[in-house]
Amino acid sequence: MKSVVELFGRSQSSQTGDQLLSSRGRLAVLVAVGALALFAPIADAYEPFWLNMLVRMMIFALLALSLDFVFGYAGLLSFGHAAMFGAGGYAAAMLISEVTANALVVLPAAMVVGAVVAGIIGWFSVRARGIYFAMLTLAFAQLFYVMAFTDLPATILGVESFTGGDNGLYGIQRYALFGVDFTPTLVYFYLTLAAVALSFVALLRLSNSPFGRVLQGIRENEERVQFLGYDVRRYKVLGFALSGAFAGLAGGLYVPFQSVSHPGLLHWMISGELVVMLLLGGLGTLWGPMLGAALVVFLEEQLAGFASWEIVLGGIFVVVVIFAPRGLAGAIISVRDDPTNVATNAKRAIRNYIDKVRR
Amino acid sequence: MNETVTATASDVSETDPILRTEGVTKKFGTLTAIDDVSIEIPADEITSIIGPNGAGKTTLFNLFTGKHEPTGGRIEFRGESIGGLAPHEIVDRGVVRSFQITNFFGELTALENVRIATQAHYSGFGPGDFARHHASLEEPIADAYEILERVHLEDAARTTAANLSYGQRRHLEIGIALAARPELLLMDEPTAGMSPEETHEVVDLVRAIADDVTLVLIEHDTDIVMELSDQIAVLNEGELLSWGAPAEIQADERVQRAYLGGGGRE
Amino acid sequence: MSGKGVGRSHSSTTSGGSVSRRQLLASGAAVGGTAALGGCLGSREDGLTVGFALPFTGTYALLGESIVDGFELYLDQRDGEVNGEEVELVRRDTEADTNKGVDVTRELLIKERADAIVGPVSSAVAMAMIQPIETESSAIWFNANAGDYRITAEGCPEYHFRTSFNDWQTSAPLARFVYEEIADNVCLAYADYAFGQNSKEFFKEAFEELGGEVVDEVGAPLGTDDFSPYLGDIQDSGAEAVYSFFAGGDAVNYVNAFSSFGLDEEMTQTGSGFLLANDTLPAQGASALGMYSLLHYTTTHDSDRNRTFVENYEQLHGGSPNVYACQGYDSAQAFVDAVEETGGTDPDEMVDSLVEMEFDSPRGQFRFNPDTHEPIHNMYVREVVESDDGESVENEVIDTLEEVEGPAWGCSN
Amino acid sequence: MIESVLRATLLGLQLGMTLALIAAGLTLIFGMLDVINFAHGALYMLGAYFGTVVAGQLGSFWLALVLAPLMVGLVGAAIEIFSLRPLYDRNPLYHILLTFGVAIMIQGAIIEIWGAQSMQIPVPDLLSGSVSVGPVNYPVYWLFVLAVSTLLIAVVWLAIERSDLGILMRASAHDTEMVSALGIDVSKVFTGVFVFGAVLAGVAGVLLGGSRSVHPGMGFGIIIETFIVVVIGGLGSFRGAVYAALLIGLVTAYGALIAPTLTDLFLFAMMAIVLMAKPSGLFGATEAA
Repeated sequence: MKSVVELFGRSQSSQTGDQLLSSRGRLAVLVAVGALALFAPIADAYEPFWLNMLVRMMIFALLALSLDFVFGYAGLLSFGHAAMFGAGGYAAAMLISEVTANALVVLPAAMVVGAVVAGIIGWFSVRARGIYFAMLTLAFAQLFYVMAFTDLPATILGVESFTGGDNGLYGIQRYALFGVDFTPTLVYFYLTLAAVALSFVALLRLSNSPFGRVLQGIRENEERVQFLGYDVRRYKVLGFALSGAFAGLAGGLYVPFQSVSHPGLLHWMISGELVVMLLLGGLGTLWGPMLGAALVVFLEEQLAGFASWEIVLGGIFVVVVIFAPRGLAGAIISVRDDPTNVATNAKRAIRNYIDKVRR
Repeated sequence: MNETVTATASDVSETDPILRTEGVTKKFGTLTAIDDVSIEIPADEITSIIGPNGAGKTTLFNLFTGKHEPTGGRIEFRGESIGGLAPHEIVDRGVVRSFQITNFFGELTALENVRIATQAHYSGFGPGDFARHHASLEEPIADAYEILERVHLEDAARTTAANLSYGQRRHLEIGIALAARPELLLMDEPTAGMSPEETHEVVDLVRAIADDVTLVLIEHDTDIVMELSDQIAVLNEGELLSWGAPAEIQADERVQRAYLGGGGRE
Repeated sequence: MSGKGVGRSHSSTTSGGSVSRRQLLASGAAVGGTAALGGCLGSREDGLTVGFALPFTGTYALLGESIVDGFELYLDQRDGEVNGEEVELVRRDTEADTNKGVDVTRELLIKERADAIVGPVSSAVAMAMIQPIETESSAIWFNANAGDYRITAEGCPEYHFRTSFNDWQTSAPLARFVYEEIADNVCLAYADYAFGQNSKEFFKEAFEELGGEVVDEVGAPLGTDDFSPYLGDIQDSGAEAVYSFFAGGDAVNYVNAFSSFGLDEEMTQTGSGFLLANDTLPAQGASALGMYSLLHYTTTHDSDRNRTFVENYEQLHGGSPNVYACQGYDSAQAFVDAVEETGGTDPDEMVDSLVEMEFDSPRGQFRFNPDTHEPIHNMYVREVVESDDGESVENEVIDTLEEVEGPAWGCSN
Repeated sequence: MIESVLRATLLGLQLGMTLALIAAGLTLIFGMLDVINFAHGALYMLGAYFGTVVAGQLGSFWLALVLAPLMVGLVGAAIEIFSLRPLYDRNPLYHILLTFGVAIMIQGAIIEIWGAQSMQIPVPDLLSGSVSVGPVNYPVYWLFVLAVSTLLIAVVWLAIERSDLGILMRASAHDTEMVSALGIDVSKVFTGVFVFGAVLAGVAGVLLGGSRSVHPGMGFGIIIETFIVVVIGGLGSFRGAVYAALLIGLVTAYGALIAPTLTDLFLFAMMAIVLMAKPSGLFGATEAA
């Protein structure tokens, strides 16, 4: 974790005050990572299943993070991020079962595959804007889904099975690296934690880089950025591909953990849920969507027992959109800024709502 | 109106043209927005484009800057065709525009607004552009400060753009355009909606900029146009109606007719 | 009980090798052997835990509920106790989703410390469950519905016991009936996904071996709403009979369209039992009349054992049992018998007990193939007829194929 | 062969017209309210379920065909007034999340009330059986569905083209400010459009509920198909949606004859190509001109 401190430390010393994450926020992230790392052995001893849930929360947090980088930060609403997630997952499944279980080979490969798929989708899609961009990414992702489901590549290549069709590729082993076997969930937890933490640092860094600033400029005012001499399309495609790399990484972590890669990973419902996680968490903050993802995974887990969990989950989405449009992150920030005003704010939100309904 | 005025350098100016068009035409579907316009913009001077609303002034700007691709004709910048190039390629060659409606990054500070522009000259897609922190870009930031001083915003450097006063915003708008290092700066109504005092400041600023940048203005305020311009082009219904020094234009009957008689389109 | 405790304490430190862990389990059982040792690891160690990894929402919810109902019925008849220990039932919803299936399986194994897993419904989920169950190797897996033969064929998972059926059993054995009683030429119509393809292939192989001719094969994507283009192909094939594999909503849409288009007047419809099952027949109604299918359980099957079962089921749950309920019921029988015979829940001892087990099921005599852990049971050819009250339709058993077994899929001990 | 093509054509037309009923609402709601209504599939599904209830309780398919869509309209009104109305000044993105949440809630409620088992709306004897259409036998009910949906689309078409309300609707699709400047209560128009879209989807639900299985997955199942229609037709264009629905219906029906597994692939590829080459939709421009 030393590098994390170093990286944070340097940007902290910079002059400008518009950091994506305040120094207090960075401390919070460090504490969260530390707490997770310390909590894991306790969980393993007391209730190993928690680890299982935590790993999934972290992987979806990474996926949400990757989408927030292009959506919240660069303004590209991708409704097809499942394609990169699934592509990374399938790549990992194939590599592990056919070539090697070495995490240092497979995970970067999953990132590359995610980036390539995103690059292809992005190259075709970035010309369109707003909802048209979203629809294009949806169409492309569904193309990938149908291909995986019908195992079209196998037909084209003339082999018996490539994606494994509707059953997918199953029985995938977990990683091994330098003699360490990641099969025990506790070990896999640390691998995931490290990958997610490093990804967070990397994407935070990217967001604050000159490149990231241009992306942010594109979100706020695409035309202006163009007339400053930037090749907007290139920036968008590259931003999208970078995001895809991290989505691919999430897939590469998820598939060996679940032991199976299947077409459902590429389905638009995953992309849709991801957008929900982002809005729930708070768009454009990077950390908010991670919280949102963790919350959705947690809720789905906890509500699964109730017969009517869909009503509750859907209800939560509706209430959040109406009353807390800035999501969890917005709520946390407003409480931090002024804890005394929570009640007043809530009252105002409700009055506001009633006014608007009556209009 | 079949009659087309073709202006040549010898008619109006002794300097070589920095930008010239030859029969440039732009159609949107069945509508002809710019009709066979041939014009030469002399270097190092101030040229104004005037005309009633809907005359095609902004469309002409959009053709110059690559927002639209011409349907026909040729646009040359320093003797090289730029018609149909992407906007960023045209900016790279030195043709930059500023906007009528203030067009910046509201959530960023004034300094950062300008820095995004200056940064373009230092960074691209090298490794450092992904890994460095944006605040560590010393040269672009120094450039940005310099530009803020030029547009008299040095005191507002840390103010978020959305919080600037109206006049300040227009200054920032010009600053951002300057930061793109124009050789030719196309300014879309730099004084629109300003108080007389603010207008005066901007006029001074425009004069100062004109010292080392060729300027083309779209402007409604006739007094400012007459005061600032070395030459004036008059557009009407997409055609070049008249072209010449301010005094000539003032005397041109067709211009008066177009302005007074045909101005009812607003 | 103790075996499990010992095994778990090693689970975080032993590295992946399920063999070594299994040995530990075995040695643990040998040393401990009684319920006393296990008790110290938390309250869940008291009593037995059965985890249901089944869909309780979505299209397959009815199947999941029926399996649990069947399981509960058997436990109820045993007053909810086995060997004097209470049986706790934990339900987890797979939503028929592969990832969710893995998650809930892990939850049941690790968090709930289930002694047995019952489920799932869909084969894709079952494929994904193989790894977690074999890796933990802490519970017996009663596969109460997922029928894809590859669950067995790919690695012969040790703890996997199919208390339901496999796709060979619900397709191939029907070939002889069709060939001898209906026609020597058929058109095959199937849902174009793994299970449908398997069923079609198995039937085709068997039918051709008998000398029959497959005139045409028509695959429709899973979830097809309108079958008319496919019905056109089926009609154009000119075959005298059709063998189909469709299930759930597809089966309803297919059978209804088949009759609406009047194809039932030109050719005889046959299929695997899921085409005309208790969960589809109400929506198919009169359209299904005169169609033949093959399944291992039929509510109207005429035997004392089944009548008792149906009566008890109706008493406990209201409504008559379907094939899924029977599969749940038999899962409970197998589980209870194994626990009683081994006097505990050591998975390896239970495996040894299960491979030799034979019991009386509502479907007839039931036992497992010791190598494949696949069921050996009767299959029934049924015809859809009007019910006695004339209000609805039901299946009537017209032929019994005894002790149907099927290939060994390369498994041997 | 001829028989197959004829049958596929009839099916394609029927698919197209019913899809048009669903897509019409989606595209009008987008055009006027600027809302991507993810709950539209759920409204269609509600139509089918309400249809089974009315037909089952009152024993009349015909009553179901009238009452169920009106009930869906009521649900639509509630959704619009209580959840969408407070959000119109927000980024359209939030509408997606909101309607996504509403769709999940409706699906959950349906499972809660009716369970997950497949159901079907009983078709009256008058409409059961099949008749010969040229060389093929075709179910009477399917022809009925084709006729009713075509008739409805024609009526809606005329209403939108000719009536004041239609002109108003088209006008506010282009410029809501102008409409409110005319002194018209835009929020009432919005509610009206949403309810109208919901009713049309409800009709489609009842009609298809008689020929397809009615189950809780049908809402999310239809929504993407409807998106394809709306995108290819041009977002916001009613005419475009009708043409595109017919196109998609026929492609689906013929695709099933030629290469069933590739049909979906082809549809998504079509959607992508239209979005790249002509984002205003294949049929969008005619209306704008």
